[in-house]
Amino acid sequence: MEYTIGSVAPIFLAPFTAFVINAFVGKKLPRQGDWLSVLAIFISFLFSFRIFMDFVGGSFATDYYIHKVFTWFDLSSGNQNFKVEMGIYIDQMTSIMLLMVTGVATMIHLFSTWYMHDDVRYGKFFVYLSLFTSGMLGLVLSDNLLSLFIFWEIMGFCSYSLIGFYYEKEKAGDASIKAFMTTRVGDVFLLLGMVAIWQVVGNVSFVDIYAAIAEGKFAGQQVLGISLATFTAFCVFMGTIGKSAQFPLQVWLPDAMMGPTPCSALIHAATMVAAGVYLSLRMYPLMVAGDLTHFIALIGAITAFGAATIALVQTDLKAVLAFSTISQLGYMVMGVGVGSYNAAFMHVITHAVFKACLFLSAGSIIHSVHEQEMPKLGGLRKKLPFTFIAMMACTLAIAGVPFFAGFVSKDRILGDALYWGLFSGQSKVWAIVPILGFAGAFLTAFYMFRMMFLIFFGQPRDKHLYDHCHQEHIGFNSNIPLLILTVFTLGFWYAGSLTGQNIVKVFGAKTEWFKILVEAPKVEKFINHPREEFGFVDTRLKTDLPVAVYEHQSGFVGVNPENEHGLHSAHVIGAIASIFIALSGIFLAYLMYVKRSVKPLAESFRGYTTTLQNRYYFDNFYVGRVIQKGLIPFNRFLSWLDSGVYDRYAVDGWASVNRFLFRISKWFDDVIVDSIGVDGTGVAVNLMNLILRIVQSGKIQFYFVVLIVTLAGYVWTFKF
Amino acid sequence: MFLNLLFLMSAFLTVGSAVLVLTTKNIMHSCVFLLGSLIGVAGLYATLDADFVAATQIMVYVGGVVILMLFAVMLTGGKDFISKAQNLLGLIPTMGNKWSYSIGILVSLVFVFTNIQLLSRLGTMSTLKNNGSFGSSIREIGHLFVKDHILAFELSSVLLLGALVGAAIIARPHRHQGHDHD
Amino acid sequence: MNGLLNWILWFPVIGMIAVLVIPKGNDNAIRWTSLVATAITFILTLVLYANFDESVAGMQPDFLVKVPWIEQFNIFYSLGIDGISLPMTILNGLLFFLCVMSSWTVEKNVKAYFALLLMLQSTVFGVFFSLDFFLFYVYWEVMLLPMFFLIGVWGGENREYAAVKFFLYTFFGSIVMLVGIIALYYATGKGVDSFNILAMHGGKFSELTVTIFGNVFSFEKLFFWAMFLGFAIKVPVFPFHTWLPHAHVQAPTAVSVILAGVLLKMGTYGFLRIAFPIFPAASVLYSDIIGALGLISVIYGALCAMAQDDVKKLVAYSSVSHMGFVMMGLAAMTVQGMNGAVLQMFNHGTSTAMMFLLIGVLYERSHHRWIVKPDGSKGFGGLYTQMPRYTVIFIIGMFASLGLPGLSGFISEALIFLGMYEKFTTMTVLAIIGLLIGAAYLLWMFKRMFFGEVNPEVSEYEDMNLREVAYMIPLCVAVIVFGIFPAPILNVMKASVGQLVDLLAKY
Amino acid sequence: MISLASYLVISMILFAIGITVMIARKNIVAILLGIELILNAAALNFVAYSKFVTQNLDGHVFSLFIIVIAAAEAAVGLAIVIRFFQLKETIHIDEATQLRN
Repeated sequence: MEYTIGSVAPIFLAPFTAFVINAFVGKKLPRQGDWLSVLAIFISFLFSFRIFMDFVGGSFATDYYIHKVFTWFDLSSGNQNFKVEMGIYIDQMTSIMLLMVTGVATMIHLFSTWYMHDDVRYGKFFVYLSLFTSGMLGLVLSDNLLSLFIFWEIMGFCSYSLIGFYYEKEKAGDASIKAFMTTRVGDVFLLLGMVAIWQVVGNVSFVDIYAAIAEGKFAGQQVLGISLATFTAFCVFMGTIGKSAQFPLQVWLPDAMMGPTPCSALIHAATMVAAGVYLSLRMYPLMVAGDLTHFIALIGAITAFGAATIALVQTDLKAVLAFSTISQLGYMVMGVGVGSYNAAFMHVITHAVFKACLFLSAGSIIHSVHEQEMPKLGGLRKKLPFTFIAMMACTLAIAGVPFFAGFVSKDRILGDALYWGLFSGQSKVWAIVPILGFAGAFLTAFYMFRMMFLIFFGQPRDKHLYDHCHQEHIGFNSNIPLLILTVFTLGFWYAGSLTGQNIVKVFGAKTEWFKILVEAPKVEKFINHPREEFGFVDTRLKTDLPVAVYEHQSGFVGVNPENEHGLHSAHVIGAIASIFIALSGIFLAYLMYVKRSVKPLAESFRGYTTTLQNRYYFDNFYVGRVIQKGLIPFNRFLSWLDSGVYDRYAVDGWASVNRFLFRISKWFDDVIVDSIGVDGTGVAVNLMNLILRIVQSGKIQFYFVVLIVTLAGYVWTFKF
Repeated sequence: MFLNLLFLMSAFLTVGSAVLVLTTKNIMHSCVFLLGSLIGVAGLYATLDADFVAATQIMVYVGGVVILMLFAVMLTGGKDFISKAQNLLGLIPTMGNKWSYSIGILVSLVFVFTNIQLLSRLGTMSTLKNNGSFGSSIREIGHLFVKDHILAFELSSVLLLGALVGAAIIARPHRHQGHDHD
Repeated sequence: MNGLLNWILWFPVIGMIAVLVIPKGNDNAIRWTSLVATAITFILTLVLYANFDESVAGMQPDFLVKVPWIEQFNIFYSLGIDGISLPMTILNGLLFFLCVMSSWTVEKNVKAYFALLLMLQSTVFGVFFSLDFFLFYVYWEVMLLPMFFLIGVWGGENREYAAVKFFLYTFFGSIVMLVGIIALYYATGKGVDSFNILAMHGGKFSELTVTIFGNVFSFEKLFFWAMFLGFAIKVPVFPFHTWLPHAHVQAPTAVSVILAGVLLKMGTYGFLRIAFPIFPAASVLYSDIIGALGLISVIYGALCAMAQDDVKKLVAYSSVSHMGFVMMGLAAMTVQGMNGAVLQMFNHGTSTAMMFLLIGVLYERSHHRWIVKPDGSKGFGGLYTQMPRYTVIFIIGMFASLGLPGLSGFISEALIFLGMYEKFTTMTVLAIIGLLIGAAYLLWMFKRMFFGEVNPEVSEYEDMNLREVAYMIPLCVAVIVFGIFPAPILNVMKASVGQLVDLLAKY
Repeated sequence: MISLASYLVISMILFAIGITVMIARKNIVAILLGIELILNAAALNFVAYSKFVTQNLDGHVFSLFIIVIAAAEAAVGLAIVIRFFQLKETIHIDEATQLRN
């Protein structure tokens, strides 16, 4: 199949064009142009599906990639050479990611046409939605860090706008700034890392970076006292921390629920936060070269566990989901850290599907009840049966119950982490990572089912709300998207072998296709790769296409990946443990919130609950301490120093010295020049007079002072 | 001996009164102290055998100028006598403030040092002896006025006349403004 | 094509004369005349762009003008254009055209206002075209005159102070520069062409020494600093920046736009055209200091901007910050850094012009510029709801200013970082902080002004009218188009910039 | 022994005090007082020099002229003061700013 501008660019260009058209003339179109956005994302979906079939359906080998570039601008002249190239990079991971993003985004677009239909800024929402998805698709297609960064920031802008969508609310403004600035902290580091990489590699395209790592260009160099590889890897990973809301920059994501619910779905599932993990996966060879994997695993584990604890006490439905996102992202990052490359990426995909579904379900609930405080809900499963089914499936998936998508990915991450932490022969200190992971899994099962029980089970706690709840709306754009997504929360789509022995052959591929196809880039392969022009014609010959070779592999690239036996036993232990943990979490939630035989958490751990409700005081620390007590007073002080001291005394003081000199010259002018009768010496003197007129006070005593001093000066100078 | 005594007394009177002119708050008192200072100068003239100048000094200054000033003060100063202590030194507005005093003293110090610089060159001249008195100088001076300095003499008379007339005109309130102020 | 530069240079003067001839009172006639004059000038600059030969590194041979002016001192009326001055020329043509449109509401002494504005345009063109040092200096100085009156007569409450401050500051710098020019005049040996800027290029003075009070100084180092001072005040770089907030706050909208959009670039242009090529060895030697001052400007300007309650002052400090990026790019002396710096000069011109024009639009409605009034209450609030069209344009301008990828500011800043990294690693790391704060103050300002409930005061404001939208659109287009396709500008400048980088690379 | 220097020193002190009065005080009358002191210092110098240096009476004549001029000046000056007071109701020197600009 050909890879030309005509067959690849529409994936990005279709939503982008929809954005441009809607931005300018959207208000004049019928239905404010929503159909254009939906159509555009569906076109992207079709093109992505074609690529997906190409790669996954068996045309290409597992390590095949397509890399095509075109020149963006060229600064070469004289002896200087510098040019910036853009392009596309498509491999198995890209193709899966594209399908996920377009698929989930299509559902979200469809759902939005129902959810937002009575909003005053209906058209505007679709403008941002189109730009957001086009940004994500551009990011996924990018072949280099620069264009990745560009789309990365465009997404940041979109999230800023969408979070601040209800701009009448002050809080929306605060939340949007918080989101943009917190991710920006990571972004500037990413930019720095990119600049540093550019210096070493001469380029920032992924293939060149891989080749440079293989050639050892990163070895032996130092930046600011640490090794170059570590420095660049850290900077790039900071981008992930910011974008994927990892500890300690996790504060923005919970506030992002200020935006409309479909936009939360987009941010939490398909686009924004997935981009961070995607970057870490793309740059995985650099993370290994920079020896940063332990750090990454630790950050991921802390995030996964910490966010799960905070989610325990949230009463807002969307806040629970927001913290569950942070926690799940922690698992993905942990997966990257422990070397569970394949499983981490699989979790990106599965999480995107069920988290989108969860948020859309939440949207459905909120739209029907107009309330998102869980203590006021209850017993809704009779009123919203389809939403209940969808949400239940997703909750089972996120809790890690077998046969659901969350289990196949999260279980493998936990298994790999267990092996990495305990059996791979490294320091036992790192056992903390799987321990936190498993603890987080328990909490996840617990708080998700707490949410389910509070919303759908028991008696309605607020009778008035319950009575006013609309009966569920059934339509292609209200709950059909939910049900479509629900179908894909089942595990067999991703791992055929779990459900049954090569029975299901997804898209004509072999079973366990996911596990086989996605693998960490083998950097040696990229040395001396050819440059291919991205144009309207594909220059490759059909015969160049490689033959697909499928072989079973673990997908684990962490410490000692060859120890098959240890890995296998770790996986068995991990699987049993995580099933047990998930079920016990669900059971505890059942006891607490349905049977009510165990006291709810808030009563048992009162002091700790306050800490959790304040989210470990991170927000207070950043906003209250660092910004309000630190940065802003410092700025005020600096500004005062600038205008009140430096400008007033150093600069204007110098001016008053000059003013004094001007007075002398004014006196000189009056007494000597004017009395002799020299007049009108042109523009310069006129200007001088203008200035003098402003500065001269006319105080006779001062003239006398000047007279005496000048006379004394003459005496001292000439001494007769 | 008498001469020395006279010199010392006159010098103290001159300088002391002048200092008081500077520091007294009340402008009326300042005028009175100026009187003392001028009398002291007259005494100094006397020690220099300039009896006619000394007499003129007393007559014109003490009898004329200072009286004139006292009148001016009385005509104008009524309001300014009321002390409106406004700063640390407890000075009244028309007295000046610590800044103007500092600048004044600074400038006068500059003058003094400059003057000392010049005076140090007069060492040779100051050794000249007092070669006896002129006797009565009135006749001599009269001759000088009508011979050598006749032009200046005439001009000064014109000046005096002009000053007299001018002062009268200036001080006279304008008719159309007079109602506003009287 | 020979006379095109002459036409561009003198057409505003023709317009000025036309404005002066129109009898007082015909305000609309005066406005239309100036609009037509600036429009034609802008079109002429576009003609210049169309006929520009991208492959020529030096001055474009087709456009050179050289006529003897004062023959006794070998002073020539000599004009030329290359890739560095072309973007500035187009920017100048564009911004004046838009400024005339934005000045439609000026009611005080309309005739003098537009006459001075046109005179200012001509002098700014003169600075960018001059190839003769004397001519350059004359334009550089004469430029102060209309600026002085425009600020001093049509400015805000404190205009005299600001005008005098602006005048004295720049005058001081240019006098020091004059010393340098005279020194160069004598150093070239009073030959035939001793004021010719191009003839001095290439480090011809590195061997000379100067004796002052018995101390021997290197000619190059000494007079590099003289030039540096003159240009650094104009930029303005950190310790010389204090005139800028005053001038901006007091100046009328159009003058702020010109000041930030074009006049500041004259400083950096001076480095590119004069200080660097004439004193390459000293420039390379002191590039650390230039870069460090640029870095301080970036961070200091950004931090100060964050503390401002006056939105115009905030943008003024942000100019200090952005021009600091230009200085860092210049100090890097690499092809990426230099190109980035020149591109940043252009991009800052468009984005900051947008910001100032937008603030002007708001000021016409509110007659104040407080984000937070001195008594602590909100100055604005809810502008988003009240003025949606205004807000969209404001968002574009603001995000271009903070360097959002996809808008123009990003590419130039990224190029500057790329250029700097090799030479100033630590500084690059620190400059990143400036980028972060740069986003913070703008977004914070935006939040305080646009979000929230509509203030009762704000509820009386009308949205932008057609004229106001009309003069914002070219800038919006420039900001977006050059954010996606920077090649049209980069292509014209790269040969000239590359030549300069090659020269500096030898030292 | 009374020397020329002692007269010059007294004259200098008188002059210096005159300067200080002129500069420091804000009352116009007081400034006139300062001027009188200065003029006296100058006249004293004339007389002293005429005794110790030139040894003729020209110095006396000059000091008489100074006295005359001082008288005239005082008359005119005080007239101005009175007029000023009529206009401004004060004799604070800093109020005398009409010639400014």
